[in-house]
Amino acid sequence: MNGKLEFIDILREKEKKYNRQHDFNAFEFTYKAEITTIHKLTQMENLYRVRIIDPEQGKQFSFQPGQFVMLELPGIGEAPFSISSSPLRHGDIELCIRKAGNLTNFLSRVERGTRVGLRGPFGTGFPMEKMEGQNILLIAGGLGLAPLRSAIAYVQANRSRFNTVDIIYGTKDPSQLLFAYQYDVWRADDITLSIIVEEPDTAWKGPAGLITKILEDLFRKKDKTFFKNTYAIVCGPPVMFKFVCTMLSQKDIPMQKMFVSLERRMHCGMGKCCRCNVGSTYTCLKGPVFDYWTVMNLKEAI
Amino acid sequence: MADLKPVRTYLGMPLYRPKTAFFELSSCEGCQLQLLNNEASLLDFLSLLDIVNFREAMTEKSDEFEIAFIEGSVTRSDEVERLKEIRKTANTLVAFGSCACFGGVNQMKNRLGSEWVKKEVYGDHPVESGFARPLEDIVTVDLKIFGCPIKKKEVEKIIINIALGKAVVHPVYPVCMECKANENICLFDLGEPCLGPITRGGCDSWCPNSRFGCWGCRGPADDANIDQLREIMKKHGFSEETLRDRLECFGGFSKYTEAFRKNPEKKKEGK
Amino acid sequence: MIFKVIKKEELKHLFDVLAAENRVVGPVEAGRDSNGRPIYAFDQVSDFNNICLDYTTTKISAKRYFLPYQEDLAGFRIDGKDWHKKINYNIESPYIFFGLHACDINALNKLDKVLLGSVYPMPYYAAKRKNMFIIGLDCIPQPYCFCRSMGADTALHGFDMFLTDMGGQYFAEILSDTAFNFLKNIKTAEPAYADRMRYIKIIAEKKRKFTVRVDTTDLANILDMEFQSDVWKQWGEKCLACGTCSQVCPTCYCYGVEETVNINFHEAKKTKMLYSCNLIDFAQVAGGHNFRLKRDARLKYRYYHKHRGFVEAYEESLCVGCGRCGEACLAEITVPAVISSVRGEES
Amino acid sequence: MKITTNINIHHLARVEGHGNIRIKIQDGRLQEAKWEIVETPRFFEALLVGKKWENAPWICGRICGICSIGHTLASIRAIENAFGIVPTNQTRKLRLLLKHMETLQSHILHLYFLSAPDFLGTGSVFPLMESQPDVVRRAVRIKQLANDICDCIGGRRIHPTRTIVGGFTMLPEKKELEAFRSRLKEITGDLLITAELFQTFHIPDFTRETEFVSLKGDSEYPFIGGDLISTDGVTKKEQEYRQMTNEYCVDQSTSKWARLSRKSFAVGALARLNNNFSFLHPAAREIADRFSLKPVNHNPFMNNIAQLVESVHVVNESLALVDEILDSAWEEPKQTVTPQSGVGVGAVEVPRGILYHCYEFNDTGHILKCDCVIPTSQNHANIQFDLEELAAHYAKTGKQDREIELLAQMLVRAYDPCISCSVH
Ligand SMILES: Cc1cc2nc3c(=O)[nH]c(=O)nc-3n(C[C@H](O)[C@H](O)[C@H](O)COP(=O)(O)OP(=O)(O)OC[C@H]3O[C@@H](n4cnc5c(N)ncnc54)[C@H](O)[C@@H]3O)c2cc1C
Ligand code: SF4
Ligand code: SF4
Ligand code: SF4
Repeated sequence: MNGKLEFIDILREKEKKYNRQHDFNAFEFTYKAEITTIHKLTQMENLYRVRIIDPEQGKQFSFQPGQFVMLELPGIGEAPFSISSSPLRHGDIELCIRKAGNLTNFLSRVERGTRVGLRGPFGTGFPMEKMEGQNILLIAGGLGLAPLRSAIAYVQANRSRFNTVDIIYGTKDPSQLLFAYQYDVWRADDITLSIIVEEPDTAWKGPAGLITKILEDLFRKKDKTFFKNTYAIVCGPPVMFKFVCTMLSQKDIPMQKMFVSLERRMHCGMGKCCRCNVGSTYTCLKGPVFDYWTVMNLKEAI
Repeated sequence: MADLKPVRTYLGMPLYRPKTAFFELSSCEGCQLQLLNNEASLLDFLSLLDIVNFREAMTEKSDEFEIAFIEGSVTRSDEVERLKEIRKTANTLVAFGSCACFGGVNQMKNRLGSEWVKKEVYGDHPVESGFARPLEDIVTVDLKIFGCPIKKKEVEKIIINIALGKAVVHPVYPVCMECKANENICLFDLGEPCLGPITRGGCDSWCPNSRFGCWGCRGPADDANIDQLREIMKKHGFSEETLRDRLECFGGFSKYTEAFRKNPEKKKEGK
Repeated sequence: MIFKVIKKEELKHLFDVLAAENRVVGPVEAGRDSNGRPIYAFDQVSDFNNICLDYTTTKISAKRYFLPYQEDLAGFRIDGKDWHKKINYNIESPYIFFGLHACDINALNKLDKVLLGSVYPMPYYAAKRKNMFIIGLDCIPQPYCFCRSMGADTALHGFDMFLTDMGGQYFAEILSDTAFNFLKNIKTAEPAYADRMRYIKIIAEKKRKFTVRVDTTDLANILDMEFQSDVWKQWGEKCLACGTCSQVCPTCYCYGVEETVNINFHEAKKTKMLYSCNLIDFAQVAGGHNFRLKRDARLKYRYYHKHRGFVEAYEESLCVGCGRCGEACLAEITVPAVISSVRGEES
Repeated sequence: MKITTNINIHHLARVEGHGNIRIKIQDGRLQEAKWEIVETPRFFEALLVGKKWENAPWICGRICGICSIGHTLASIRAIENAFGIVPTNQTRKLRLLLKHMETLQSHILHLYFLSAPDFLGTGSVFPLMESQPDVVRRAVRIKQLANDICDCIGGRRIHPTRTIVGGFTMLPEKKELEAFRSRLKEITGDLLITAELFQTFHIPDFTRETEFVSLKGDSEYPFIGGDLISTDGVTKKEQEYRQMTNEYCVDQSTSKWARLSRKSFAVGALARLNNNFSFLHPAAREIADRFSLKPVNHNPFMNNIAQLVESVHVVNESLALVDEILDSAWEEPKQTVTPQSGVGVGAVEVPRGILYHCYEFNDTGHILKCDCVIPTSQNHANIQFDLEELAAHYAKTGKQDREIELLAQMLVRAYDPCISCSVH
């Protein structure tokens, strides 16, 4: 007589034919990566260059602009960060991180050479290929430039495939401007860059006010056909993208051609912990990049 | 206590080993005793701190410290002075235990008026004593460690976070959350009152684990719905007094208990 | 499916055979309430006499055997600036679950959809789920059950064997070959015509005993429409924001992750803790912004997730109608009451 | 050489609570020796007035962090006496076992952490962790066992949660208790080594005749309830405790003082042992013999040794208790409580001596009057007079002021005073 249950090792059961997403092993799978440089951007933000140590794994790691990774420091914490570098560079990414809490404060103190864990990439990206042949408006408020920078890098690398490209960027004051050292390079790639700050200091030469002000100026220079053939990516705090998207909508850009990135609390990145749910949509699976039409239909999104 | 172990690091970052002092005002010293109590990890724990002042356990003392853990409530003028002195030296002042955080059981006398209280215990013999007050009535408190007594595990975690430079976050949810995870039978089902639904968690539902209703020693949870608990108590047949006794016990709910009892002297003495 | 009938005394045999070599979990009496009524819980049992086969719903679901309230996801060894991650799915040997009601089996089936679904299946859950041999057991509807309204009163899959009490014997549905083989250890019989008719009658009788009904017609849409409804505020005022409902619920699976460093600073771990969307910081992000600061917003979200979001994703709601949340809620917030108020029905 | 010195110890270390020692010696003659209690009163006796009975044990446990179990048990006993509740055998045994473990925990804390550093010439136990890790580990092992058993029976070691009027909220698992048996056996060995350690210490040879008060054993070494006795021949009933304590206020102390047949008396391990020597477990008596400790011993420093003897006693008694408890089936853990008006007294031997709680209730069970007499309060006067005699004696013999200072501190510490408790 036998009544002993057999132990089933689920890992041996894994189905090889699927990709990583379907593999039990993928759940806590962590790329080990090293912080190779730390570049201070502002008082609050640093740019970290993070390289996956195993070159094979590094090659595997590919992503779209707009996607994010979960970065982990053992014992300290794990949190989502948008990838801020060119999608052409695999396994060697840049993250622009603001000091906001436990993990990010600790990160601001660590030295080069510290090893971190990376999971991902997760979430949806900006549909860059769909936008080819069209004008693009890249609109960023504050830290929103971080995910946008990856899209910019994509545009730079494929500049000829896009029509006019405008970056509109606004921050609170001039000391908070991110990636200032790159502005000239962007302009050199035939990208128009307009910057506005809310609270100018004495050295500030550019315009002052809210980002909508600069947009109004810009829109005055554009005609109907421009808006017909335009995609927009808007990254920033909810109030900002709400106003901006409403303006764009008034110019008859379809809401499905505007993309925004939502930020929610996340503990897994894989549609399990529910912390990122908007209404009941997982930001980590269906987002963080949504078209504005979807956002309008999500309860409690804005 | 001189350096026990060489400076250690975590992920390449040097650990902060603060010069630490322990003080006690009006209290039972149980919280300090709890520190010596987690025997298994005691040596590791002590090595994280450079203890320069711990009267309950050591003779040597020094007035140079960065972190001061203060147990007990303030009831006398000399304690006010001592506390202010400590505040001058300490970078971080920690209110340690419910007496320091809320006044603790000591503050229950406040409802009776100091003069009556003195007479009841000492007759005509003169003694000095005012209201029992939490530390934050006198000085700025940087960190609170709740509980009567404090939970050693929690203190360990806090000390680890201090060593790492990590922020200390307390649970924001009520005791019920942990009580359910421990699969306890709810005290209300057993016909006993409990403050678990409104009291800050973090104690791992210490009392309900023993089928003993919570008395709220850790003060209110972040979104405590006290009005609703009042309804619930009523529905389960507990008197207003039963609820008040518990709310009053450790002082954490003083904001609400004042509505129960008018406290004339409190205003007079003020801050 | 294969059907058998098992004499009552044979069941003890089966238990003994299984318990001899496996860990067995089943419903036991954990205590009595102030009215002297038994309070049931799932616990490890080694003696058949301690199992309460006629148990009513346990206060707390069987969740912890599949989704522990607290579980280490990974451990780390720290070595200078470097570290090593070690993952453990926290299961060493299988369990036998002796006597799970249909609602709780259906709850597992629902959890399977999210946790074993097509993207990122969760190995911690899978390791436990796949190593659990489940013997289902029929139940007597309680005044708070509305599983019938949720379509969860019958379990069609997700178990190895299901028993229905027919007086002196059990009617057994056998779903897995493991169960089939185990049954070789005891005496069973093929159900005769009379047995089958009896079974049909018993099932039909049981269905008639449900008293509470929740109208789920168009519920997903109604919830969407009534997002701004004032009834949420009324419920929010009552809610204690204590998380009890989620903790006792067999289908709530939300969690939080915390990383901690060991006191020796050579080790660290990543711990998952089941959380509740009713707790104040559930949707709070760094910098302090809270997407659901108010109690009513959070309470609403719980219903929204269960009865709308899940329906959109899986065409069924994330509630089996076991009634536990309403029973455990000290503020007496029950699913039938909330839903009927959202539908604008007079209570 | 005649010395002149001013000893001024502000907030004596390694005792519980705040006390000062002040000694003035001029040309070898004692001018002043003073044991001052500056602890702030917390007024437990007043703050309970008007509260319902069920508050008392929970709140009164907070009089003291070290002996919170003893306070809780005394409070419960007072209430049960007032309401006419007789605890079941099962409850009595579990309470006694809990009490024993508190005694052990407290004695070990005192012997190793507070007292031993004096004999080993260090300021605290911390340096010993490096120099004599075995000693510290042994102390920690004994203390941990005692605390673990307290957790198991009382719910937790400080401010217990399972002990209530009428019994317990719930009972431990028998298999938990079972597991303690072997650990208890193990530490009997640790205690023998502890005895060997203390045999290497030089216990100061100082005596001053005094009176010793404790519970009176009938057939066993007493811990919970019963008659009261003194070495001067006074016996009283539990409810007559006031005639045994005669508390009065003095200026030098926020704690009250007590007296009986003489100007002061002592309570504590030595007092218990002096009154009940014959009831000690043979293994404990054997330890007493090693130190030539016999009743009536008048050397206050021997209180340390009496604590050691008692530690051996309670461990051996606990082993027997655990067996008895395991051999009987669990009964209902608690009785129902019906309040009635009246006065109840609970006398319990806590580590530092005899403790009394007394409450007067109205018929709804609300407290009209509350009185707690703490062991250390009863000892303060005795400490004061010991201190005078000790200082005078050593001043005459020309001891160094450093030595006198240390001896004075050791004297006070030998009483293991619990000052905040005495002021309460
Ligand atoms: C898709 C996405 C992309 C992001 N990209 C960037 C970026 O490029 N640069 C940047 O600086 N920040 C970014 N954030 C925000 C960043 O995740 C938070 O600042 C970070 O979680 C703070 O972690 P902490 O441990 O320092 O803070 P704590 O407040 O200590 O957070 C503790 C835990 O709470 C959770 N949490 C708290 N706040 C947030 C939050 N806002 N979003 C998600 N989880 C949170 C995390 O799990 C975190 O581990 C992004 C967030 C999301 C959702
Ligand atoms: S016993 Fe108390 S803490 Fe536990 S669930 Fe019930 S009310 Fe909440
Ligand atoms: S259950 Fe309540 S009283 Fe008990 S420790 Fe926790 S918060 Fe304090
Ligand atoms: S929501 Fe309530 S009724 Fe539905 S499954 Fe969860 S506990 Fe049961």
